[in-house]
Amino acid sequence: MQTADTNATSRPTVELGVLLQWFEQMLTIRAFEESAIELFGKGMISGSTHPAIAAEAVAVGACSALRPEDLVLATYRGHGVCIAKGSDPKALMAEVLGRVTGCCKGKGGSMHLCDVGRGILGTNAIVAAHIPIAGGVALASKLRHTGQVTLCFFGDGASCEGEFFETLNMAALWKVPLVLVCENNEYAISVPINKSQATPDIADRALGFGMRNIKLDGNDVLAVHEAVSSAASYAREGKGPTLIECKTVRWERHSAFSAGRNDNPEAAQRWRRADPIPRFRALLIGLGAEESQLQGREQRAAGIVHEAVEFALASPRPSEASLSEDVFAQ
Amino acid sequence: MQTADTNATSRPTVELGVLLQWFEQMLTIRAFEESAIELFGKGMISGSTHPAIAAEAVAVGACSALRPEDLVLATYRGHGVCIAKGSDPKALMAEVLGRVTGCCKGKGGSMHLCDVGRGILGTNAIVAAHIPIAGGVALASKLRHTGQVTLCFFGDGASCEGEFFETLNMAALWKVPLVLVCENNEYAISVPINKSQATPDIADRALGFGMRNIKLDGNDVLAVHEAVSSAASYAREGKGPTLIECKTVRWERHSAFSAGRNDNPEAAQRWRRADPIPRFRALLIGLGAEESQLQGREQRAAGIVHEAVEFALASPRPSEASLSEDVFAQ
Amino acid sequence: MRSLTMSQAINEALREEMRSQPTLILLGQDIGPYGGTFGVYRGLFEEFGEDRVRDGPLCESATVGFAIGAAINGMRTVVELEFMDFVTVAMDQIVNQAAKMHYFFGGQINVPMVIRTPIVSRMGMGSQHSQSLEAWFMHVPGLKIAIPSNAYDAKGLLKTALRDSNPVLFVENVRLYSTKSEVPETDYSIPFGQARVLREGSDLTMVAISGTVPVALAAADQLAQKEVSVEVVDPRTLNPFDIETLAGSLRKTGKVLITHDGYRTAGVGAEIGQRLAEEAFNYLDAPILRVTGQDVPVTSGDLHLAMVPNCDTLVKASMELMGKG
Amino acid sequence: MRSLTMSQAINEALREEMRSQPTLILLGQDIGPYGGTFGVYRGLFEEFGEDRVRDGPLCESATVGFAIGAAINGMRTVVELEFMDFVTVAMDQIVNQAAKMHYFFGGQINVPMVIRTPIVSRMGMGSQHSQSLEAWFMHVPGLKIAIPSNAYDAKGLLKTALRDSNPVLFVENVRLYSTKSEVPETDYSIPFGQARVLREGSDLTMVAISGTVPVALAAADQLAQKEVSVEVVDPRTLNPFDIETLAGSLRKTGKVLITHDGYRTAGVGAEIGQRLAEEAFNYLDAPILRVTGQDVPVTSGDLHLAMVPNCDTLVKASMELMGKG
Ligand SMILES: Cc1ncc(C[n+]2csc(CCOP(=O)(O)OP(=O)(O)O)c2C)c(N)n1
Ligand SMILES: Cc1ncc(C[n+]2csc(CCOP(=O)(O)OP(=O)(O)O)c2C)c(N)n1
Ligand SMILES: [Mg+2]
Ligand SMILES: [Mg+2]
Repeated sequence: MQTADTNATSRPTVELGVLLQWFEQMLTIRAFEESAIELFGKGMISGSTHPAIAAEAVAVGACSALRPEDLVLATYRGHGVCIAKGSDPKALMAEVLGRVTGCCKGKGGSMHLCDVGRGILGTNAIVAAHIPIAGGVALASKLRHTGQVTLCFFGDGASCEGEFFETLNMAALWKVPLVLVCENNEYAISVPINKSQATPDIADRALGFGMRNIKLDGNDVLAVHEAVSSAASYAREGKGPTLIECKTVRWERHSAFSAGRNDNPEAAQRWRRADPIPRFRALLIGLGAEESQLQGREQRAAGIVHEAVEFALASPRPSEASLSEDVFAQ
Repeated sequence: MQTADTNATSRPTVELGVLLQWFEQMLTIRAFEESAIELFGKGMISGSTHPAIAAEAVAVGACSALRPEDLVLATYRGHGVCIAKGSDPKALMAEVLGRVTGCCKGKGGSMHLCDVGRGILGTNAIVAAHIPIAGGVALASKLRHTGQVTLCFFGDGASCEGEFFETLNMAALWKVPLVLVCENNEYAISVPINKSQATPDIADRALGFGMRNIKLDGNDVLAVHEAVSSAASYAREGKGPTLIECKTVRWERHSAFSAGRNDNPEAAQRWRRADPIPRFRALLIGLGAEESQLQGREQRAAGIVHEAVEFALASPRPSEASLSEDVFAQ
Repeated sequence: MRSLTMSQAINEALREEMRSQPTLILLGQDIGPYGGTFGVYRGLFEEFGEDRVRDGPLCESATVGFAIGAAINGMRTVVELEFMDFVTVAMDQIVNQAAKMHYFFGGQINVPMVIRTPIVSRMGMGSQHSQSLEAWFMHVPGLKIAIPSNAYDAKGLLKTALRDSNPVLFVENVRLYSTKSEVPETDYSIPFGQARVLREGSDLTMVAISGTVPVALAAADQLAQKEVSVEVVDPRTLNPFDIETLAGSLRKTGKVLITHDGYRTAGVGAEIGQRLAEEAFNYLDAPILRVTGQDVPVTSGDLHLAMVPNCDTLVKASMELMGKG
Repeated sequence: MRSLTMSQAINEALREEMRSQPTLILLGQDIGPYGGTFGVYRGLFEEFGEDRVRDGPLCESATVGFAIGAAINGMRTVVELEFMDFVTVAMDQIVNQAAKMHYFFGGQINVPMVIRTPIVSRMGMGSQHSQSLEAWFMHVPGLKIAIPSNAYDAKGLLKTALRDSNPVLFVENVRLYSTKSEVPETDYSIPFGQARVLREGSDLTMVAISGTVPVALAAADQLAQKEVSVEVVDPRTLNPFDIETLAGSLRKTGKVLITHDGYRTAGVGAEIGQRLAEEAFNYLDAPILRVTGQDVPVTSGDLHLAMVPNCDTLVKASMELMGKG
């Protein structure tokens, strides 16, 4: 079993134009989530919304390592992954706001996003339930020889659910083209990881199953990109799955709905250092990006999200009739 | 994390009289199961019965390392464990035959044995479901400072169920006084272990959880005894759980009911070498046991089981009225 | 008398029993410093410490398994499942283990465990965070079910649950947590299997559970103005089930409407309706009506409010039942 | 016409669809060389190989999860759960994932998956290996349910299930596997939502499912000798449910008896009874009767036969219903 601790702050092989694109996506995710929190505060989102803040580098680093035909599944904290995989922020925001123009006709909501055209086979609200489903998606790609890789995002809490382990076992046994990306943000709602497991590293779970694993800094977008790239080619070569643990810090509260306090000064401190966006910005400058280019991207991201919100707010809610539609496929 | 590959054919510390007692228990289990298969063949056991043949050394080696107040939970293949923990073969056979004098009033049957007085908190027919229950039993002992250790028996198939992993995680985290004993007989009904997992050793599962593990030859009763003794003291010292993998060979078919063939010549070959009873017998002779002593034990074991069958057959079946008894505790 | 919210009443019941029963422990996730997903556990961690108020890893099945294990070895346990939708993840431990163990072990083992789980209906949380699945558990011999609709009943029923030797599924409703009712300072408990007549009436019997109880009471007010006298009955526990009080009311009114948020087909209303027909067929002067959640996976957002009963639908259905539709 | 056992008919349906649908795969445990726990898969592994007939590790939840995943990515999948009691272990994947996914993803994703699971009633296997839990799944919008009682229906319904774009729970009954009926050589399928009248009668409608169907037919024979003409109806699918045929029969006979092995409370009979009363209350000249499994965790051994319906209990109940008791 091969284990690698990746940390890629060395000069990247990816060209600047592409990196700027990633930067813009990370900014778009951040702005999207900040708007969602704000809209929730105004009572415009019913239910809840789970910000992917602190997961931007994971989403962008990982999805940027994929081909368009590759597939992803994620959690209720999945807005960022969908944006990173290329889904239209308008349709995503409309879904979060429960509008008929949403990617799921406004009936899925913030926790159930899907965009088959972009290879997004859904975000799921039962913790860990999508992990075996992702395994099956990958199995189908293998049996159909499509060369697709499936990426599955989940959290540290999910890594304690039985289905996660069952999937580690089946995926390793059947060598399916699956990349398991764990966003370890150290919390499951309020439960810190040291109250969830005896060992610090979730990636170690792979050891007992003969699965390859990688641990890395989840706020280093390049490190995530490199790890997922290597895991994806490993999978495409038919060598099987990889478990990648991306360490981050949850700074925002669990969800906009959460009853719990989110004032965690210690986490706030670490977050200031960890925040992938200023960090990546500094790196880009080091790589010769112009301040103006970066500001341009910042404006574009803000514009994209502004437009998405406008679009969503202008869209009607689904009709009562639609309540009984799509219960069964024809 | 401490890992040990134990193999104890070296001169044992246990005195001969005790070893002869173990020998008798192993013989009793073997005879008990042979009778059960025969009775099933005669249509006297409805449902099914799962022989503990090939697990005698595990049951006796493990239970002999316990104190009377220690607790055990096991599977539908649990007759042997109950005998080894000191339960009355009469009440066990009566339960297998569905008689009112059975340990569960004849309503549990072969797969649901229980003898609280002997610390047997039940055998379970949902694979792996009893593993977290055993974890909770151990947690209670810890919180109540009783000094009890809980032993949980299960198979290689069970080691693929999510609840097993969830329990590894919780038990290691909470350092409960639990000893997990996996009887790896290489088959889950018809599925061989190489179609169940990518790696050979189930004990390795413990690695990712920071749990201590031990692998050993499950047909070496002394090796099992030593491993469980060390795990039990480890647990009593408050150091937490141990996962012990006992390797054996399933030679009998899965259950007396099973549709599948059990002619596995290759397994039969290995079984001839592995069979713990002739093997232990030879060891006892080497340790100076008289042939007559051994034959005496053999006769006693046969007698105990014969008596148990007589008792069971002479006992009435539960009344129709009892059907609606014990649905709720008062 | 002082009044408490249902969430305060539940908290108080737990606190009092934690004080009087040293072997009682609480298991779950987010039940510690966080105070429970919906705040019901506030202060318990601080008072009783982490040994007895145990936040654990996110694995409901093993959590319930551990709770069963501790319960059969000298403790009493309470497990919180954060949303009722998640019973699916622990289903085997609840149904095949906790509920049956006393029986198949011939009465040797008791499982004094309470599983608390909130219905999160009418909050727009979507398909996997909004279901009322209590009907499934009426189909599970060996499991008791309490489903209170107000603070007074919640405290009294939880006290009983916490003193019972059997597994109890205690179904709360987040929409009711903030509703207040009078709760005595003195200790009291409410026996299982006693329905409560919340409003007397002579024309029509309205059977409501959990979140639909306040809706039914509001509808009864409106119906009174239309000269329809409605008797509102809350079974309070689904197992044991008090068919007598319901049948008595039916014999008086001759008409029954059953309402709940759960899906219509094979829901609680099906059993209650069929059972009442078995008990008092000759007193029925119209078919028993069900006004329930529709048979569609719950949507997110406000749209899902259209799939559950409300005051208007109850009034309209009642008028039809009265032949005044 | 040739006749087949139900187990042969199911095997044939699978074999034919495996031949005609290259994307169809089978998942489960003991489905390979072993031929399935009850032998239903004999020969499939040999004909289609281990890529398509996939024995896997013992983890039902992930197995169903994998089956869902493969189904949403271009395959069609069949999963065998060895005993219906084990649905508890995969409950979330069935209920919160497979059944709801098409809906909450706005119709973008289909889940063409069949979960085959046998009821192992009347075999003395004990509390955890004997249950008939189909009622739970009637309470799950988005999930289709077929529950055949003979070889002909089993093949025709399974063909339909294997060509449907939705998740289907296909409930078999081990007691029926060896029963024979005529099965055409030519391809046929039976649409879901069509009950079958297995015997015509004018005095009483007996609704039976799965294992109780042959019992009901035997009881009908005996009742004929007592001048009671019984119509025996098998719904065949529980979702969709053909209420029309049942209501039609009730309008003719005025009396209904529903029988099933599953627990009585909140069982299939509750929904059917309440639904029929809603449809045809005025045609009922007696309360609808349920003759079902008792509300006790199933015992092992022969004793448990006393808890399920048999010919005598059906005859006795029918005579009472006819006022001849
Ligand atoms: C089976 C299940 N249990 C509990 C929940 C409630 N819940 C939603 S998110 C969450 C925490 C998950 O933590 P983690 O996996 O670390 O992901 P994160 O939210 O930190 O991204 C919990 C407990 C759920 N949705 N599903
Ligand atoms: C959850 C569940 N799935 C499937 C079964 C059917 N079953 C009974 S025993 C068994 C094999 C278990 O194998 P293993 O754990 O290795 O134990 P062994 O029988 O070899 O002792 C299976 C699949 C069950 N009882 N429970
Ligand atoms: Mg987390
Ligand atoms: Mg085995």
